[in-house]
Amino acid sequence: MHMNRRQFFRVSGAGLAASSLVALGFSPTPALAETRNFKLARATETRNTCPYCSVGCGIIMYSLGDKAKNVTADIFHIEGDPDHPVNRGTLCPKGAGLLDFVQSPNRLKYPEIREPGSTEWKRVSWNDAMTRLVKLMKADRDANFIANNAEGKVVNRWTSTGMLCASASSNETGYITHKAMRSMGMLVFDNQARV
Amino acid sequence: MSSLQSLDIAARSATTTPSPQVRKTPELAKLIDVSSCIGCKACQVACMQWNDLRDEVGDNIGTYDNPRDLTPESWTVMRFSEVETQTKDEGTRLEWLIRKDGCMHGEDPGCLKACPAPGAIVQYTNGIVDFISENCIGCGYCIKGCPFNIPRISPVDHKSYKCTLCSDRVGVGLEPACVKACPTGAIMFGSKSDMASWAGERIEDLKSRGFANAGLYDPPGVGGTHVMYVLHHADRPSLYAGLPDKPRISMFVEAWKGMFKPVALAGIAVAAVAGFLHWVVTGPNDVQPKDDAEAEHLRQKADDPT
Amino acid sequence: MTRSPDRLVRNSTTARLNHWLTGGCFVLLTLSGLAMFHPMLFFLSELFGGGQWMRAAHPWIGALLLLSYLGLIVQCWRDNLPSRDDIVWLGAINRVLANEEDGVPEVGRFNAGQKFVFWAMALLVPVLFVTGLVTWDVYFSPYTTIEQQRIAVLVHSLAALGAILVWILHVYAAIWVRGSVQAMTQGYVTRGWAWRHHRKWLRALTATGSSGPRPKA
Amino acid sequence: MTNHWVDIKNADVVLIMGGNAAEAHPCGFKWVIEAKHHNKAKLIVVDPRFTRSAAMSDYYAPIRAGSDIAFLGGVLNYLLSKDQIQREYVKNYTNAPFIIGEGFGFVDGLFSGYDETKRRYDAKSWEYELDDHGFAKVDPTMEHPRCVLQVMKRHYARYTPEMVSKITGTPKDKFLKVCEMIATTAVPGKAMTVMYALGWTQHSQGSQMIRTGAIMQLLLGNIGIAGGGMNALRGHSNIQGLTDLGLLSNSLPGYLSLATDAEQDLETYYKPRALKPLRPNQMSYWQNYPKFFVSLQKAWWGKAATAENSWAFHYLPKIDKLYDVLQAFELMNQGKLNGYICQGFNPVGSFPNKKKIVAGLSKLKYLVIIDPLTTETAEFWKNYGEHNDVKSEDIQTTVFRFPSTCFAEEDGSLTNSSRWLQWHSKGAEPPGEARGDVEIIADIFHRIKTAYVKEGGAFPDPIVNLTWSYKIPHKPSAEELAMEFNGKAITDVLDPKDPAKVLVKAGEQVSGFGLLRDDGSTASGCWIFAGAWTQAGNQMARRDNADPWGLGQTLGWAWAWPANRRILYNAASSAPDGKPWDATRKLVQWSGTSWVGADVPDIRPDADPAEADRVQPFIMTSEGVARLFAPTGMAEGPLPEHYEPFESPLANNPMHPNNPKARANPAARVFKGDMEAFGSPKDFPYVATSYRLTEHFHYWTKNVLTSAIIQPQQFVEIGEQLAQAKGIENGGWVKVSSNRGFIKCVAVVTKRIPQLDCDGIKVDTVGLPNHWGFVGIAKPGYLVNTLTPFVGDANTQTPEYKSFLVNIEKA
Repeated sequence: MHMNRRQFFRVSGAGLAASSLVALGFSPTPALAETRNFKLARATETRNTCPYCSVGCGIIMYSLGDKAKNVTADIFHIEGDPDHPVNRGTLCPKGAGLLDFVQSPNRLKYPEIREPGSTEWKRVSWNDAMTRLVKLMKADRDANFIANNAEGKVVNRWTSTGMLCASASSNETGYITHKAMRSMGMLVFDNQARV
Repeated sequence: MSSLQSLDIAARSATTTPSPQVRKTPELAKLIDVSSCIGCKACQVACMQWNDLRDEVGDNIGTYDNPRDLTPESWTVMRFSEVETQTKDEGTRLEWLIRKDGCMHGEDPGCLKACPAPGAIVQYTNGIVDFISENCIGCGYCIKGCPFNIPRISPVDHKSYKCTLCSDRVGVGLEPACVKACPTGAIMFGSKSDMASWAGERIEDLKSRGFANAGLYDPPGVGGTHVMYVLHHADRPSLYAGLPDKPRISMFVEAWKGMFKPVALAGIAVAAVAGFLHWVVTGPNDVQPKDDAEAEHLRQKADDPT
Repeated sequence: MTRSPDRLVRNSTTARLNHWLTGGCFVLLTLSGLAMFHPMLFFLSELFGGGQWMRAAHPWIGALLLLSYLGLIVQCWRDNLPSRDDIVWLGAINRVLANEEDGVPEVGRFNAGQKFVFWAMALLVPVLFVTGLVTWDVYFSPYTTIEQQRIAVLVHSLAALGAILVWILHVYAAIWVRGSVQAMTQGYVTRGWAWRHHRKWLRALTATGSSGPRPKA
Repeated sequence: MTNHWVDIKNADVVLIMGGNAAEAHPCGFKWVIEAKHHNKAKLIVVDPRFTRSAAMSDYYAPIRAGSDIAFLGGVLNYLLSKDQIQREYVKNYTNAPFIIGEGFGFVDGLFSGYDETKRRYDAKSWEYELDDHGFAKVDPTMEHPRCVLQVMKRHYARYTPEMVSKITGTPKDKFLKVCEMIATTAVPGKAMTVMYALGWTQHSQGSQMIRTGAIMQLLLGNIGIAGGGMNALRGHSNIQGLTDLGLLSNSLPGYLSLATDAEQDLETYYKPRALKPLRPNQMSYWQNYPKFFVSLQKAWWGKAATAENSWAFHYLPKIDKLYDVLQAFELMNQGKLNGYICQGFNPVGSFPNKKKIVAGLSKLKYLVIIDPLTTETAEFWKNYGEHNDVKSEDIQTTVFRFPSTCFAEEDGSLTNSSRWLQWHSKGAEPPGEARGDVEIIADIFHRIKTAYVKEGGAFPDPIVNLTWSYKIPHKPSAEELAMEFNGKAITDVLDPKDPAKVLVKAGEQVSGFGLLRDDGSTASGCWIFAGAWTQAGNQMARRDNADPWGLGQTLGWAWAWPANRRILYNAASSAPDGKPWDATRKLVQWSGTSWVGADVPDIRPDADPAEADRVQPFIMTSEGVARLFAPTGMAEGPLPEHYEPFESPLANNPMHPNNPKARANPAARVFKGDMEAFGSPKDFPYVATSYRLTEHFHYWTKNVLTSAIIQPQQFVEIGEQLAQAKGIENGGWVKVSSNRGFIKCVAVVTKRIPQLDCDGIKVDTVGLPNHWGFVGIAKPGYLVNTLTPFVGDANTQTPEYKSFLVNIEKA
């Protein structure tokens, strides 16, 4: 049996006899059907670039509040940027889930140190951690810096401390990292280009 | 004219009077071109993000299907089928058919037909079939009504859930979240007629690439759908993880929610009226003094067997 | 009130409590079932605190009804066994309906109409229960296919309609046959009532000196 | 990428080989779909697995992992022997007519100049024959027996379809069908793009696989044109930028390189870098090397870099060998490394032979982790049962873990695979006490500098003299740094043709690298980025997506290096007469007075094609043309040759069955001990290949809930035949082991991994998706790199993750 809505109405009308109780004041609930409110209506939009692969999709981050002094901007939704010539608003499953990266329960929040032989992390202040680290680095450089090689050639290198650089960090981070580390003569220096 | 809703309503579950009908809005549709779908699940994530849903972290059971099935928190899932088909040129050809499953937003929605709760399911004039969860009583009738096995009841709040076609986005003039995210444009959104003509182009292209049976899945058995598929093998929809070949609302549901409803009420009414008429015509069956006397006589006889 | 020794026990206290438990469940099930069956009756859900409560309560009440009705079966099955007299009685149904006594055969504890109600319910209640389980989504949906559930809801509603019709018959008969309500509320009937409606039963009681509901052994 | 993402839509044929763009780069892959839908393009996928890219293909051919050179060598043979090449292009724009010296030879799998003990070649004998002016000799007829075309024809004639099928396991008919489809683009009106990624790079002969592809594209005339190109789909969002900025052991920003020990003065340093043209009138753009180098030194050391101290040449370290990651962990294991900093990097997950990586980290004195998320590396010292079975008490490494911001919490630019520098803005504050990477590095450096200023120490000069004029010294802004790498004039830059004309005033930003000078008057931290932040402002933040030519060039969107050029070598899109090969996809052409068109021309703007020795489009080479034959630059030979992976199911290289030296890459570096850790097919009979799934991003998204939901648990993929032979059920647990360790996980049994027949040997492949580990919110798993071998490509030292040997059994 195939009924459209109007036929449906007529057929149902046949049941009216049994529903005289309606007249006793038991009327059906009013016909309300509201869609969910559009959740981005007044959110602050910030343009950004997806940090995963090298397509470099444009994204729009929606954050709470209007950047007023008394509100903490918390990102609560991320979508593709429809103006971006490559992704044109689309995102892959990773990009579409970027919010869950920003809000991951496994985000690190405080500097920590794991002592030799220990089985746990210990929270420290930035200043204490930096002071300790810089001492270790300077001591290592001073002790192992090679100014001249065996043939007496000037080589000015430091090969006892190395660094791996983030391939998802910005050009600005990459640039200052290179500048700072190379100035110390560091050679054991690589990035994620290969893996 | 205004009404108490954000989108114009065409039909409303368990309601015997019509909604405002004068305004005519365009019919919309989502077109899923299975031949362009890479199964990346961006649509699944976009759906989770937009609708603020997070399902459980499940297990791998030997397939790429995760979550394994639609759930109250997963309104769309990809279904992967490895199929070997025969071609003229190459003999056997392996195909990895990947279908995005979810609500089809049928023109004749079985869920709405089956739903007993007034206004728990509505069909907007643009074609979207939406669950108004506030009104849902969690009976599960929608599951029985649906020819595509889509709605799922939450064991937490006992409400039924499924794809809304992002009615909150469409209501403000945006495309659904899955449509926006789809990296390859396998999911398109627009007026139903535009979608049909784009499907036509896709089908022509597929035919030129050797898929002679390419076609549009817009099943007439449910009056057409507002989510349609372009299939390379439109002659065999069931290849795509059991997409129904000829979906229609089950005849049991049609019987139950169709004629039986008024007939049953009428039957009950007739029975009640018949009783009443009998009362009016015949009246009560009272014990007569004669009966008391006979009974007394019988007792005395028993007390005094002589 | 004081009971006259002249009166007969038609239904034991246990049977009466059992009956009213069953009846109460049945009424609630009918109200909630009809609310879910037809939109025009959905307002009845308000009697249960709204649709969700109603949906949640209906199957539990159904389960209680089944247990309760089992109690009635245990207590009453013997007296409801069909007999040849039932056919004769049914043959005279026109007279029965017309409140005429002449030509209507003597009836034991239950007449054929009552037996019909008893056995109809004995059939319909389990059918409703089983089909109800199949559609009890919260706990049992994983154990059946959706197609089986579709058949189940249809059968459930057909059976429910049947049960409601039987129930209307039952209720009307109780109203129509004066004294019946009292038989189920207070448990007693007069000997005259028994003479008029269940003469064979009265004779058996009288013969054994029993004051009901069953003859002494 | 020579081209860019959107340009893929202009292709007629797309070859995806050595990559899986649909899964790894879905939003870029849309342009493949676009080419199929609106350009009637055909997609070919060649892969050991029937991937999600293959699911979209018009034609799929299976291949044994690691045999790509044999396959492509066969394609070259097909094209050359059937003369299916774009002859005019090859003659004019490649070194096909160049004549090779008489000393060049190739015997039984080895090129001339091989030193077996050093596993290294001396490339001297590969050079061109020069004339009296020092120019390379050419034969425009390309008939000379020693001209590159003829040498190549002979070299690749050995790659017959039968031989290809024998090595690769690709059925001959499928191989020939692919050849046929590729060959359709040998005409000027058709373009093919090649999309590859780690499926080519992560082999011991990865660089040569890519070169074989590039040679194919050059023969077809597909380089420099819209819809063509060799398109390396980079992995991470800014790996292109970090490579551009030279964050590699031997590099400096902008593809400059560190001096070796032997190069003790500027002159010897410049000589091999600022190459003179090998043909008359060619640009040989690297001649400008001193301008870029001096500008870099001025950017870094300002007034301390003077002509007198050779622009602070000795402030830079000299390099004695590559210190790539494999070397670094080798040194750690030898106890030669004390400290290590991991900035957003998870080597325990990412590097081969996890056991060796953890052993190395355990020998460090201190390890620094800078990351927004938990990683396996940060917790390498923690016992996670069978997933990481270590004794914390025995590990004496001090580990610092610094929380950093993520993309959403910082300003800056990222360079995508299309070489576009795109600016992004901060949208929220970081959680807790997390700090930006710039701030963390600047703080470390600033404290070290302060310590050297106060206390002195080993060679403090480059540290204390490093320019550090940021407004907040421990927290420079992204804007300051971007302006610094773009570069500025220190003193007025004058027009060399008219010294009265000032091109850039002192203190102003330069608008391009053409303005850089080698006299100390300019500073630029990365010459190829010059133009990113000009006097007109931040070019990387531009958002004009207009596409007036309809080719998808969008020159107003962001900024691409070099010089906002979107397609490299685009002058090759026009025929030698300066007119486009194909009028329907014009990129740049000669207008009669200058080069103009839809892109920034990749040639001197006034280079008239009518000149006798016209300027050729490959301006970065000293030849002016592209190199089919590479006289320099490649470790294992000037022409790609098939070698087996270090772990291979075949006992010999079928190309050279009698020469064990030519079995695997003869020029690859293998550390002592690692050779012994290779497994043999007797114990490990199956080919393993590791890869990514589209649902996850490396070892990163196991911390991301949505990714964990859509791909929750580790698995391996095997074909139905192998599953049957081993009694493995779909969804059952298996143990996969190599000579270096084992992993246990669920098996996905699939039709998508075919069994191959390589010369009668049945080769089964075990597919190993990465992504799971012992930290994260997805289900815990084993690191796949427990299994992988510690050997890399001979040129780049990229580890051989894509073809090694394992065994598999029911667990």
